[in-house]
Amino acid sequence: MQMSRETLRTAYRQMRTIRAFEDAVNRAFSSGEIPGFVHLYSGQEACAVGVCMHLDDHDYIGSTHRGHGHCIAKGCDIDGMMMEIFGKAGGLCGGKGGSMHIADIERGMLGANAIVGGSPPLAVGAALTAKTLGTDRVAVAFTGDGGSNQGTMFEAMNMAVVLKLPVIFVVENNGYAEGTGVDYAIGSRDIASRAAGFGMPAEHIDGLDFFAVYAAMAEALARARGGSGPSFIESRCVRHHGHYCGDPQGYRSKEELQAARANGDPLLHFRARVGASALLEATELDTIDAEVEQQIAAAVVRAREAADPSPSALLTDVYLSY
Amino acid sequence: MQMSRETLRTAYRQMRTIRAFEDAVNRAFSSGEIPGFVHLYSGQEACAVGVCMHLDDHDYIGSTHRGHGHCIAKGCDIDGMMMEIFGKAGGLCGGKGGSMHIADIERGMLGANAIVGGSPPLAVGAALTAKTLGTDRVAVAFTGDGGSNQGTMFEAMNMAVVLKLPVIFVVENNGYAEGTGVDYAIGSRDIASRAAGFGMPAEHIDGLDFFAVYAAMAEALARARGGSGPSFIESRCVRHHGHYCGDPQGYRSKEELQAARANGDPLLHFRARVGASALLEATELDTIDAEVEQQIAAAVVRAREAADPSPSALLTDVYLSY
Amino acid sequence: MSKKTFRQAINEALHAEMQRDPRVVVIGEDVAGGAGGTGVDDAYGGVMGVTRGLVGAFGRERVIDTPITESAIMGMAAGAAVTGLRPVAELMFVDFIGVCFDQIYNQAAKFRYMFGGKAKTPLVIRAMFGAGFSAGAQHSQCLYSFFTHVPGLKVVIPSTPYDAKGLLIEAIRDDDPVIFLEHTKLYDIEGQVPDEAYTVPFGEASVLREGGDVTIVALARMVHVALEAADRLAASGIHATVIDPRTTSPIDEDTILESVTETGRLVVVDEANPRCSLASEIAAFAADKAFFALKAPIRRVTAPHTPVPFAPVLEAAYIPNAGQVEAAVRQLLDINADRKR
Amino acid sequence: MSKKTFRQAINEALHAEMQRDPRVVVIGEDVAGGAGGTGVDDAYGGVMGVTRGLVGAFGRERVIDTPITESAIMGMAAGAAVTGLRPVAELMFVDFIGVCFDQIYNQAAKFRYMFGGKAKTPLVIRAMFGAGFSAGAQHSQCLYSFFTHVPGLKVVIPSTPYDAKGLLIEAIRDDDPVIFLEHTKLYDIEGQVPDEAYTVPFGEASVLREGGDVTIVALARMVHVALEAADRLAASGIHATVIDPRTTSPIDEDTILESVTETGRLVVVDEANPRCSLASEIAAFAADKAFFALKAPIRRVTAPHTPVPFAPVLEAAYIPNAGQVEAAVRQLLDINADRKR
Ligand SMILES: Cc1ncc(C[n+]2csc(CCOP(=O)(O)OP(=O)(O)O)c2C)c(N)n1
Ligand SMILES: Cc1ncc(C[n+]2csc(CCOP(=O)(O)OP(=O)(O)O)c2C)c(N)n1
Ligand SMILES: [Mg+2]
Ligand SMILES: [Mg+2]
Repeated sequence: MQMSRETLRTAYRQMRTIRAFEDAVNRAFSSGEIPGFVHLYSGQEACAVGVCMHLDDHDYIGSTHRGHGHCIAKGCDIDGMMMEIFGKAGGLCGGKGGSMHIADIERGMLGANAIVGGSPPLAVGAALTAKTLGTDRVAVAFTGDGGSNQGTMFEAMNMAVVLKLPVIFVVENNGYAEGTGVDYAIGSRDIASRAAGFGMPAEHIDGLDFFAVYAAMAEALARARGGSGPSFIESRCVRHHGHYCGDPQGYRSKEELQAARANGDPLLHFRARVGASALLEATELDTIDAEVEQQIAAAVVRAREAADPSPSALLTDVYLSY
Repeated sequence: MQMSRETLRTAYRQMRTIRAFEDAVNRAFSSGEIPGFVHLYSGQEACAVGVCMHLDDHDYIGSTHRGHGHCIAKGCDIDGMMMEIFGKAGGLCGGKGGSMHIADIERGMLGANAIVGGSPPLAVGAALTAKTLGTDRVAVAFTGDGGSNQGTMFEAMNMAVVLKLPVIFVVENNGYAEGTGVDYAIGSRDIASRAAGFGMPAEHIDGLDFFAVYAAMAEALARARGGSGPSFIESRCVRHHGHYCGDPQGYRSKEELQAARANGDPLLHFRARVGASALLEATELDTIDAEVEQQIAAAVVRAREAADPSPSALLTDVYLSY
Repeated sequence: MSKKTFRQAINEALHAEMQRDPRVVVIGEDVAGGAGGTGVDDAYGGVMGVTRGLVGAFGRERVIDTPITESAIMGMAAGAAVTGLRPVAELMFVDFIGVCFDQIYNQAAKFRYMFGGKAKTPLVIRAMFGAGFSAGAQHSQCLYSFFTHVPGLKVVIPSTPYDAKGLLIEAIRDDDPVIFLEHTKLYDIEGQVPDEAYTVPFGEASVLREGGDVTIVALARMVHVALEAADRLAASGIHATVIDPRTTSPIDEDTILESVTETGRLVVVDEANPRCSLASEIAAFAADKAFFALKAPIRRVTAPHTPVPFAPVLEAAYIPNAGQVEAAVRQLLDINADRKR
Repeated sequence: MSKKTFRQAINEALHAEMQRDPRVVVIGEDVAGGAGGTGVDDAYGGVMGVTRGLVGAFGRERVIDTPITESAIMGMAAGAAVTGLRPVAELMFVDFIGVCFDQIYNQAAKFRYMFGGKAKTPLVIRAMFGAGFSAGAQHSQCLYSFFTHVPGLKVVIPSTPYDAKGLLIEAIRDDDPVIFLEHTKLYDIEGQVPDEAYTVPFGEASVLREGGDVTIVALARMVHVALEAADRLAASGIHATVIDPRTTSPIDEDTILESVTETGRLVVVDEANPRCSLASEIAAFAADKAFFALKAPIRRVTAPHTPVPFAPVLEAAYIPNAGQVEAAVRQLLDINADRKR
């Protein structure tokens, strides 16, 4: 698959933005500035970016509790996201959602979701809208390996096949669901093959490799836009951090964790690949790194200094019977 | 598979009992003697009997809204069943359950179930009991083709594989779920292959052929009792009646219905088979028919004449906070 | 305007709104029926025939038969609603809510608030409910207190054909998720229903009868039970006001409170189980906001705290009846007379 | 007897009952943790560490990690219960009930009645609930009114470490399905807890403080809020009785009604949304059965009818606090004084 230098730069910038964003969130969480539960996306950047690079604002994605990467890749405003995670009035959801509920319907981001398995039926619904209204939009349902065991996931897949909907199921298999390993929880030990049994094209790909994700998504997208219905992608990646910020990860050996970070870094993979093929120069990428670092640092400062929601906001955005 | 004449006679008697029971229920329903919703099992007799002949009272089955056949095959008392369906005090559930909730825990019959997809997780639970207590009991989950699309079904299958439980999933594919055809509702058009993707042996069999069911169940049972975990059987059969008693079945062509009854009768298949191989004589079978007819007629009379529950029973069998 | 059944009224509402707005789609199990079958295409229209004729008029692209997969139905409908359709999803029996409730109360109901007001979810969920058909413990429940408890959902429970049509059209045009509940025993009742489209607003109770001695609040089928009791009471000179809230979220507290302020006595009739019920809710706000007007205890006439039994004699004993309502009212008047003495 | 946290109390109860009865098994996501992982086997014990140590003591055959599959967890537990085990199934957050509720209210809860008394379902379902951690709209709900509404379920909501241990042991020994709810903000509170096993009976409220001016009924974390309010009120000479029902199904009506009969005033504090809530239920039965003792309206202090917001300032405004309880009590006393004048 031929990609322009511009596209490559954008891909790298997005992945780097996700990484820097998560590192900043991690620091702010550790210092007590961020409330609630936070799940970091680091290690999975190639999945979100490889998929969402193909989409525009009119397409839809449904996300998970580990949703920052999907939001960024789908073009959500960085400041708005950071403020949301800090619980500030200027956040994308006015501070009412938080890390696990960032949404931006205008940009087709249908929400992070704190219910594991919550998103796939919703994404199928977005695809139904596209089909019914005759647009060429598509929907993507991101799920984790753990979430792929939820009944909603299976039902959503069958429904999508039955109604031949333009939806792409992307399962990011990062090896763990909380503290449970994927080989334990998936009886068949193979998520994509299980999905294939539902009657749609399904493949495993190396989710650490941006190019592999990008290529698989191109095919799936062509099927969806072409009216051939759903596809399934199992994207194998790693989780650099614990399940949540603060997770001591006793269920995971130190060696495995170190290896995951050392060998399982999609950014390093990308750099090696574009370097080897002389597509982009290391200095270009370093510049991007620096720019992103600045942008994220500024977002943190803005979020930190932003105003809290007014307590009266408690009673808005809902019909009230009381 | 070698079967004794005695076993064959028992098999036939059970199938005939189910058929006669359903015919009697159908008549009593039409004449207004039976309240509520009733779903007849006719056309599927070989499934229940071929499976349950292998089980004893200590094994468990979970059933569906179309459960009369499973109950009879598992050894529930015919009079108790009929009275239950008539809503009488002497019914197996004291008249509190009705057709869709006949149960007999003592005999391992964990209940008909009016929630489609309700039973498979329960059967998995019975299998967990067997495994945990170290008995050699097994559990069977009966489901319909329609019910096989329910999230609970998929979750139950994955759980059974993960925990390697002695459970056998039997999907009776009778071609319809209410008025929806199986080829529409199953995206993959293949229930057994979809199940295989969950990581267990799965096969399609001719559910009109008692011998095929009996043989498939023997294998599945050996795996379950031998500690090799779950199996899946898709048993293809037909539904002789409407979805419920009184269903005009406009969604089904007259020709198809006629063909289903003419060519899709497990009792005729059985008779032909044992006749051809000279295992049993037609007169023997005729005698069984006559005996069964009498037994069922007597059950109807007894149910008709039995006492209603006392209204005070409304408030028993439940802890009451009010 | 002509005599129509409750079933027809609902069918007309769906028809009218699908005609008016191409974004309205109907989704559910056998809402058309016959998909993948060998028979007639437009034979079914739901197990109770409520959606019959829609597939003929609007086609399978807008009258969508699904597998048995309620979580996917509700989630798909919610996802479609938030992206531009106005789905009417059918749950068949409300008893089935347990297999798909998450998509309703955690997803659809919360989008607007959780996303800071930036999402609209114009979704209607239709479901049958109620006892009276010997349909057993898993096909006869009410469960509307679940929905009424959840912020972000609107809950509609009509008792007449007129209200059913007007409230369903209102529901389809509303931008929040609405649960629309149809009592199975009401499908065949008849009433005058305009042929054209009209709306009945949410949060406005209907006062079906006025009398100064007692206020009886009742829902759905219980409205008819309450009216029967009021008739009987009237025969012995006791005059009841009968109020049907019609929607329980929002609920028209004012009309109920005003009436209680006049009568001083309140009986709430609810076919559901008693604890944390709508009957409890109505009693509770009256005990707060109409306290000083009350002349007697607030009585709830409800089903007992048991599952719905199958046998007709038991089911008849389970469902609240006019005799019980009448007795409750007489008791309140007696108690009061006692106190005066 | 020694000082223990609420978390430890629950852990001890599980430990004791698993020791006593080999049929007790613990089932849930990461209740052991580490299945299929590369680390230590006994590292996790649930996201809040409540079941830590059990897998070391009883092994993976009895402390069963599952995939993320709540319907199968609950259904499996129900099926196991009805066939001879005594499972304690963990739902993690009660907010997740929507993906598996059917297996609880249509299956486990109804077996005994629907099968004519011939089934026993000794099942305990543990779940966390409540706001206060900025966990957002889908991890902070109460939802106990759902369970309390459903016949066939028992519902336990402890507020102290002592009660938590005794009630959990009682729950495990009970032959009906029991929902056992743990408020996340209570895990770290401490109290005296006996080392040995003991039971606290269901349906017996605990009277935590006695005073003649007002009865305050509160649940779980709100018990502590009510006690704080009572302290403040006492400082200005207003004396409150504070009652914790501890179980809401069965609920100890008598203790509440007796107290209201003495004080004549009732405030119910409930962290849940207001409509069809436990606060409504308690108000409703008091408005019926203690009516003539009431000197003032019954007040409910609850969360508003909104989802739980994320931002700390909003969440703080959402959760009922001692100031609101105090104000409600003062209002009732003022109203009453007004009326006397
Ligand atoms: C219905 C439901 N069950 C359980 C949880 C608790 N939970 C949150 S994240 C998680 C693990 C998810 O694993 P996976 O899908 O692999 O996603 P990952 O965390 O690896 O991104 C669990 C069990 C939940 N939020 N919702
Ligand atoms: C959860 C749930 N959804 C829908 C229904 C309504 N319903 C009852 S039977 C049925 C069809 C079942 O089809 P299948 O599983 O093929 O069984 P069959 O009737 O053919 O025996 C449906 C949709 C139900 N009872 N429960
Ligand atoms: Mg994972
Ligand atoms: Mg079928």
